[in-house]
Amino acid sequence: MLTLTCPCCGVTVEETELAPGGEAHLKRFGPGASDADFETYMFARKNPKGVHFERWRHAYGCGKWFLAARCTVTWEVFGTYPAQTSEPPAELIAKIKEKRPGWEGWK
Amino acid sequence: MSEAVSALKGESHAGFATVTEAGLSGMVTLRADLSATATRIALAGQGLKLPGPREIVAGEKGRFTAWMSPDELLVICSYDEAPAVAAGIAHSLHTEHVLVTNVSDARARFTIAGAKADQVLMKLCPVDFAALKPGEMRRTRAAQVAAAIWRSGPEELSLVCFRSVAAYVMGLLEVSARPGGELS
Amino acid sequence: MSHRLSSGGRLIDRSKPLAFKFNRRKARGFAGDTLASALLGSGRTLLGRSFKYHRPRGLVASGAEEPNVLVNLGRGNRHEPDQRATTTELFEGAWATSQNHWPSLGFDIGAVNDFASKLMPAGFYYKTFMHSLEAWHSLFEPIIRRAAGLGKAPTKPDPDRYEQAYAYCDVLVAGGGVAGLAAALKAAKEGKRVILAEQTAHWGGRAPVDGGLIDGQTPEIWIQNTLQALEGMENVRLMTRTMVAGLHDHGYAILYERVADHTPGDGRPRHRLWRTRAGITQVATGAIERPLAFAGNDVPGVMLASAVRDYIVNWAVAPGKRLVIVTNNDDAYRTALCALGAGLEVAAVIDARPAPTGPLVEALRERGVKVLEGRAIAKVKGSKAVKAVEIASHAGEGGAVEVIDCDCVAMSGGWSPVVHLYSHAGGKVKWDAAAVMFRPDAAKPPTGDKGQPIAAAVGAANGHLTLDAICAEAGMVGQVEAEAPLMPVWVMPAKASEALKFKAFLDYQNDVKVSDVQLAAREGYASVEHTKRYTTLGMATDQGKLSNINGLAILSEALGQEIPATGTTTFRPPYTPISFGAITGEARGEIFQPLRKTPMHDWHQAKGAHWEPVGLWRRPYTYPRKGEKHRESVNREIVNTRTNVGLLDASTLGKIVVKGPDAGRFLDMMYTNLMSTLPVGKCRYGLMCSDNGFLIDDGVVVRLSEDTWLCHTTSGGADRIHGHLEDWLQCEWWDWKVYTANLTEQYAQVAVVGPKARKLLEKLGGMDVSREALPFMTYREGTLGGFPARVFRISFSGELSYEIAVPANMGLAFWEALHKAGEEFGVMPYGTEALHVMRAEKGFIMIGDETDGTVIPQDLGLGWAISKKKADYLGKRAQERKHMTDPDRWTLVGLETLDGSVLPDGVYAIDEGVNENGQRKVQGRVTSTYYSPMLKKGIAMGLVKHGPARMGEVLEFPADGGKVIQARIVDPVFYDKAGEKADV
Amino acid sequence: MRRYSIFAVAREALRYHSGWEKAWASPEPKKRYDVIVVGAGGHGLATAYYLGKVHGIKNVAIIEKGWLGGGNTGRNTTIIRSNYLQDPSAAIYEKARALYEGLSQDLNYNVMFSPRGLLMLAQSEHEMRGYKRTVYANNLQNVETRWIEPKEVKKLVPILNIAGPRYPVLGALYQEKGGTARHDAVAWGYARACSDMGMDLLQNTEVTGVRTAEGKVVGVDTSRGAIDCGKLAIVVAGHSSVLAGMAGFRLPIESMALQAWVSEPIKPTIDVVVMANLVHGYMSQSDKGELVIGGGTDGFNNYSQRGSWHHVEETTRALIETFPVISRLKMLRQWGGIVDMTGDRSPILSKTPVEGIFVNCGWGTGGFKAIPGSGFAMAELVAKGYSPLAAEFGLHRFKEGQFIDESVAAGVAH
Ligand SMILES: Cc1cc2nc3c(=O)[nH]c(=O)nc-3n(C[C@H](O)[C@H](O)[C@H](O)COP(=O)(O)OP(=O)(O)OC[C@H]3O[C@@H](n4cnc5c(N)ncnc54)[C@H](O)[C@@H]3O)c2cc1C
Ligand SMILES: NC(=O)c1ccc[n+]([C@@H]2O[C@H](COP(=O)([O-])OP(=O)(O)OC[C@H]3O[C@@H](n4cnc5c(N)ncnc54)[C@H](O)[C@@H]3O)[C@@H](O)[C@H]2O)c1
Ligand SMILES: Cc1cc2nc3c(=O)[nH]c(=O)nc-3n(C[C@H](O)[C@H](O)[C@H](O)COP(=O)(O)O)c2cc1C
Ligand SMILES: [Zn+2]
Repeated sequence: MLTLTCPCCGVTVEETELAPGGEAHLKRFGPGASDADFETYMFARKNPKGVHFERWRHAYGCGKWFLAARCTVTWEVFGTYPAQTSEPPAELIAKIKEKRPGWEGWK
Repeated sequence: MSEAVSALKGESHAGFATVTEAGLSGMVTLRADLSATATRIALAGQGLKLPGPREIVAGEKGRFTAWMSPDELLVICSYDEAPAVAAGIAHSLHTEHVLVTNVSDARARFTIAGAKADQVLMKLCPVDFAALKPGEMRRTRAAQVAAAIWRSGPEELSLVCFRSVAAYVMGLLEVSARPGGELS
Repeated sequence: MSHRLSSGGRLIDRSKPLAFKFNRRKARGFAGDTLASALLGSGRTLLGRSFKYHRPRGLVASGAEEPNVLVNLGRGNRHEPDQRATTTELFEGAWATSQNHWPSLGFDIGAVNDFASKLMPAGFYYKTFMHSLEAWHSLFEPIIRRAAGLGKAPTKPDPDRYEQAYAYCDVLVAGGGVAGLAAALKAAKEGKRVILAEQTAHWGGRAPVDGGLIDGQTPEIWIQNTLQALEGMENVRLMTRTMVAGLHDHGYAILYERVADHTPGDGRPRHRLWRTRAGITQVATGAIERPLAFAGNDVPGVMLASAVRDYIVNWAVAPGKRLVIVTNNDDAYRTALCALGAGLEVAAVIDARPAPTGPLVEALRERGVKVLEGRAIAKVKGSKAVKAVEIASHAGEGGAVEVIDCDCVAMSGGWSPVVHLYSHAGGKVKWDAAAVMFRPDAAKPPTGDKGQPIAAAVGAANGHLTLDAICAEAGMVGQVEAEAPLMPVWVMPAKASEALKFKAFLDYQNDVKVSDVQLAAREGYASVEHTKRYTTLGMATDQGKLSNINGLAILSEALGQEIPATGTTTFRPPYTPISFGAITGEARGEIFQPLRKTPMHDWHQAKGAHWEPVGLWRRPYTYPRKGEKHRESVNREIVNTRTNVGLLDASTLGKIVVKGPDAGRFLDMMYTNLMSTLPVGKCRYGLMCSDNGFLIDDGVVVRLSEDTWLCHTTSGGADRIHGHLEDWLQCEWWDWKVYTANLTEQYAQVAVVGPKARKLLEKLGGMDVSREALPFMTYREGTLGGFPARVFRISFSGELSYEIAVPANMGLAFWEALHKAGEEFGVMPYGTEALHVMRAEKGFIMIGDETDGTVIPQDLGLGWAISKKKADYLGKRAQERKHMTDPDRWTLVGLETLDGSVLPDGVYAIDEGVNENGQRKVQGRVTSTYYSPMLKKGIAMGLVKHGPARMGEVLEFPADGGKVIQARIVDPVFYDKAGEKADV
Repeated sequence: MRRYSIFAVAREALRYHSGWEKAWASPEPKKRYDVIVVGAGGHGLATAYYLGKVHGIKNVAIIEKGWLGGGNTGRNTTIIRSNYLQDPSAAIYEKARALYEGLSQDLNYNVMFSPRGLLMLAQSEHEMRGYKRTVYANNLQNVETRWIEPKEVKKLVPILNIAGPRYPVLGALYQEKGGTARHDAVAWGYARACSDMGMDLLQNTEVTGVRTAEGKVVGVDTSRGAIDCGKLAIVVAGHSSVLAGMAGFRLPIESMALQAWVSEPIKPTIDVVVMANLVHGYMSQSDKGELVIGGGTDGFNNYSQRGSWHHVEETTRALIETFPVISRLKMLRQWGGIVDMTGDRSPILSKTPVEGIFVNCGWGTGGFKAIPGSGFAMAELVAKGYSPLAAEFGLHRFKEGQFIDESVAAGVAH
């Protein structure tokens, strides 16, 4: 039963107040995109065993989506940040690199 | 407007705390840029203050403003005033990108009163009540439905939920407040 | 014979005798007794039967680790199986029966299994009963099933209530022994918020029984003082009868409080589950003594040495009159001393160690008790009770050198820290070869959200077995007799013969013996996890609290590897079993799930509505009148609506407002149609797809003003679709200026439908609802009959129809006003089924019927609702994929049986031949099918390959009982094909 | 290999069972195998078994990072059914169910397949229509199922609360030949048979890399060194994305926890398997007597074999509503597995972008029942490059949009 801090209202809440939303930072492909790009967008998932960037909605709270960097093995949470961005904040990346030296990056 | 009735018509149960459906209350949702001066002015026009994150602040005439999310406020007033309050805010902000809407009928409000009022909600909400300060509104879950709670008096908590689940929430509160279920 | 001592018993209150029944016979105990101590005190030692061989069993332990004595507790609706006698507090009138035997505890037919035990080693069933599936399923398996299981399931619903609560603390201390009390006090003094949970009804753990001094005080005094200090602190919550059942990720601990198990029916909740979020959990759960594995170690009367002294000291119960102690360590000598102190006879101490020395050993020798060195029990004599023990050299194979008569054997194989909680969320344990135990590895604790430790172990749970070590760890001074090292003993005697190992039990409840573990190793089930599953070692209700370490040590020996190479099996919650009732909490009966109610809900109920669940709502399916079948009332409702006027409670329909300068552009992305061009005041039917192309919702969109749209969704869809809109707004087009609000509950909505609908509204008055003022597919706001109302002229039935939204708090009044005004027009309410039939008569699709998550709008002939002009909308790219543009996709048509009957729901139209996998080919299926009371025949819709191009063709639908129904492909609009009725 | 039988057991009884040989060998890895199967779960082992048995390919290694059967095969609720709606699913699950019927005899290992019958309760009009549709579909797919009315449901499951109160049971989709099997035995039985064919079971050996040359697989790196192979079958369930990553491609898979729990053992109380999908719970009773319970998956990516507690509460709550008498029973143990959820919740049996590499994964919450059928089809795919049973489960479907969606009829897919 994990806990996350909603970056939009600053409160630390438990999983039952949240709704999970899968991998973060997917780039949408629409009409005109190749079959391969569209398939990648829709289905190909990194699903890492380790540091993962994911979407959560503070469903029983402010209703906002936000993003989290979390380890899928230990559940350690490196940070959360608002959803209005196409890549993780640089400080967060730096923090993860420091904690997980061998980490291959978020892409 | 005499025909309006609240979801549970003021139903009340006395257990180790008293749980009561608080009857009709006026509520207005405002979605707007909360940092804009225009927003502050529009609120002030209705005797309302701008709350900080997760705050609920009293304004004039027994009105309150509660912070719901970074771009949403909830105004609480009397049921009959709500249309006018909504219209007033909307009017004041008519040149801005905002959404103002009366939601008085979409909600039910409860009070939980008594020295052990906290214990009723400790059974239902994943919230650390020892850390819930007066003036703070916590949006959370009451068992299986969304709820917003705050301290509305020295020994009283208020809870707002959706109207359709009012009977469910009353069931939760009544069961949780049953004598013999005190937590300390 | 076990018996009650005439004095002593620190936990019992002799002034409060209690009467209870065991196997229907009267028995007595005292307040403070457990069911176990009371039974033992009343001279009963044969108390249960084992799982597999039905061997006679008695108590081995005094606490949560007891594997043998589980009883059926209580009668009638308070009956509960598998209740552990050692953790059941005695109460007046308790009713217990022993389990797993027939016809009686003393004479159990099932015990033939014991004689056949040689044929039934671990895993024998994998090697046998393979004659045929039939024989297995009809013959062998039923026998196995009947023999297995322990207690009987209740047959009546549970009368008790349960509840849950949330708790938050900085420090959770699990276990209220010396270590736990000290840890709690320390944290409390530092100002931390502390919860101290103790599973039993009393504080102090083992120390009051085991003795010694803490900071110069006796344990009893020290405990009292410490408790007093804790009780006075506001930041501490002390909880007895509360077990920490599990420690989960991010410091989430589940505490199981047995509030009223000892006072059944007193009106309090029986159990309470505390979902506790703790900064750190101090695991102060103590240690559990290990049995020794010798032949006959399961005969009633063979007990853990510590349990023997617990019974004597805590409850003044002597497990026997003449004891033999068997040990590999000094601690068991305390039991001998304790027994002597209670006036019992200690026939001998059998110590596997060659030359035991030390203060405890000497103390015993001084009392004249025989200490047999380097000796072992070869075998216990007796079957339903201990009669004697055969003594052999521990180093040998078990040749008896001596027989000692006794009626109780107290055994001690050393201690295992209770590391369960430390391990639940991933903490690791390490083998301490010197202390012969797995103990928590402080370097590998379970970690939390910041990577920080969420558990630490203290006291015996941390491997500090003696009071001085426990005190030292807690910064106190403890005094206790020094103990010499223990000698690991996994099988007794060390080279025990096959015959002896065949009766040397490890897992008492599941009848797993030393020989079984060795067999598993021999057969290659070499991983400790394989051994566990092959032999069922540790899988019983005690979860191997007594057996796991002995088992894995024996496995290691058999594999010729060190114990750490074998490792432990995984510790999983709960620590001891917890009731499903507690897990459920308050969520039962009326509040099992939220039941969403429209403002008119109670009216429907009062009118005898037959309900249909729709999401968490309940909607009236139909309103049967007295004597009417559902089918009849549905037909009546349809006919009345189509000839007079009908009312539908449509409040559950989703109503989402979308507003802002970019709202039109946004809705153009969300809907397949063009919404930005919708004129103000007009309505348009819209379709929503997922970005994967499939149709997910539909509804009428209304343009309320220049920058505001109102989107109606399906009843089940409101929250989901609102979330969907917000998702795209917040995460993809966050720079677009759009706000949404879900106003579903703000309004009660009523569909007023039928040729007399307008008349009815005109009678209410307040708004011009004429064709001119309010044409089809338009919207107006005003008042009706004094109610503030939004009126939409939309139709889902093909009739003249108005959908009217009023504030929810006036919903019921409005609904009643409509009924009253409509009386003269023959108004009647109608339910969802009539709604479904009428929409089907019109060929309108229904989300969930025509769609099932695999259907795209193109399949449904809804091309007209898919804008060709738009560059993009959710689902557009997906709908360009190969399979979605396949001309062979099944498409919507109407279907009419040749004989006018109603096609069964969900039937398939067959095609010629079979596919590669031998399955009959199909070419279509029925998606909705009804009897049309207007047309007086069956009508249906379906998806058919090349459907619309095949009008008039007849398809075959195999139905029940080998019948094949023929139906013709027709236009899906069955009623008012010209569409004249709605637009009047 | 010595045959198992009651006579063999009796003979061994005379000498304290000292003469039993190892069920499977633990050899040193060879330099090269024709086929390497990664993952000794049920699907990997069955793939190897049918490669040998049906296609005569026996120079095979099955590489397992832990103990064989220790993945989801060793931690599932053992429900076996084939009452799926879509043709490809019905075909492969029915093949599996049929193979299960003779599996004990086939493997000479009692896997305790127990066709005790399986009910999927309909508790809403919508579910009722979905299940009736499934029955009609099944009848054309050679899968024996039928719709039964509440009265018959109650007869089969007397402890069921048929009247609700919240969701009355409107009937059920009944597969009389569905049931359960002893999950560990399935893995062990296949392992023993594979070993007997001369295949190498390499336990405690982790594949750490996939070696390719010119777009073709040539071998794997393992914790015990490099091993060459002609073909590679990746059959690692929750770890499929990790292995795909080693081979340089991504899969439409997310790994999540699915939890299960058991009650304390009790005397026979419920004979059939019952699934109540509307409220998200299912329950059966094992031969040992414990009630075996599960629900839906946790919602987030997770490789920890632990889940979140609230799912346990939700499902237990649903089951007490369905079976009120279990309220006073106790939960004995709770655990989780890492399930591989695909974009359309149906499995993948497919070639991959790398020549010679095949994947069998995506069984998610429901692959135990498929083990024999999946192994059979996968072996054919690996051996011949095509299998009719696997044809529609290829990766191509995610590009073309030809999904196999079962959620239509049942919310939960166990
Ligand atoms: C709680 C639960 C309940 C379920 N209930 C049911 C049910 O009732 N009915 C049903 O049909 N299905 C059910 N399932 C699903 C079913 O268990 C799985 O679909 C099935 O067991 C998958 O088998 P598998 O062989 O593909 O995977 P697994 O059994 O998981 O085997 C994969 C193996 O690959 C190994 N591996 C991973 N990475 C590597 C590597 N790098 N190198 C070497 N080896 C590696 C793993 O250690 C593992 O042993 C359930 C699953 C769970 C978790
Ligand atoms: N000399 C020896 O060989 C030896 C061996 C073991 C113990 N001891 C004695 O035992 C005592 C150990 O002190 P301690 O405080 O570490 O342990 P303890 O056994 O005295 O106390 C542990 C307490 O934790 C409780 N508990 C266990 N699991 C729990 C759970 N999950 N939830 C809630 N409560 C739980 C138990 O009921 C018990 O009261 C000392 O007196 C020590 O001398 C001695
Ligand atoms: C069908 C089934 C029945 C089980 N029955 C029991 C049982 O009776 N006792 C027990 O301790 N565990 C039982 N388990 C759980 C296992 O002990 C174990 O928790 C599970 O296989 C997961 O492995 P792990 O906990 O070692 O990770 C059962 C598991 C399954 C799949
Ligand atoms: Zn928030």
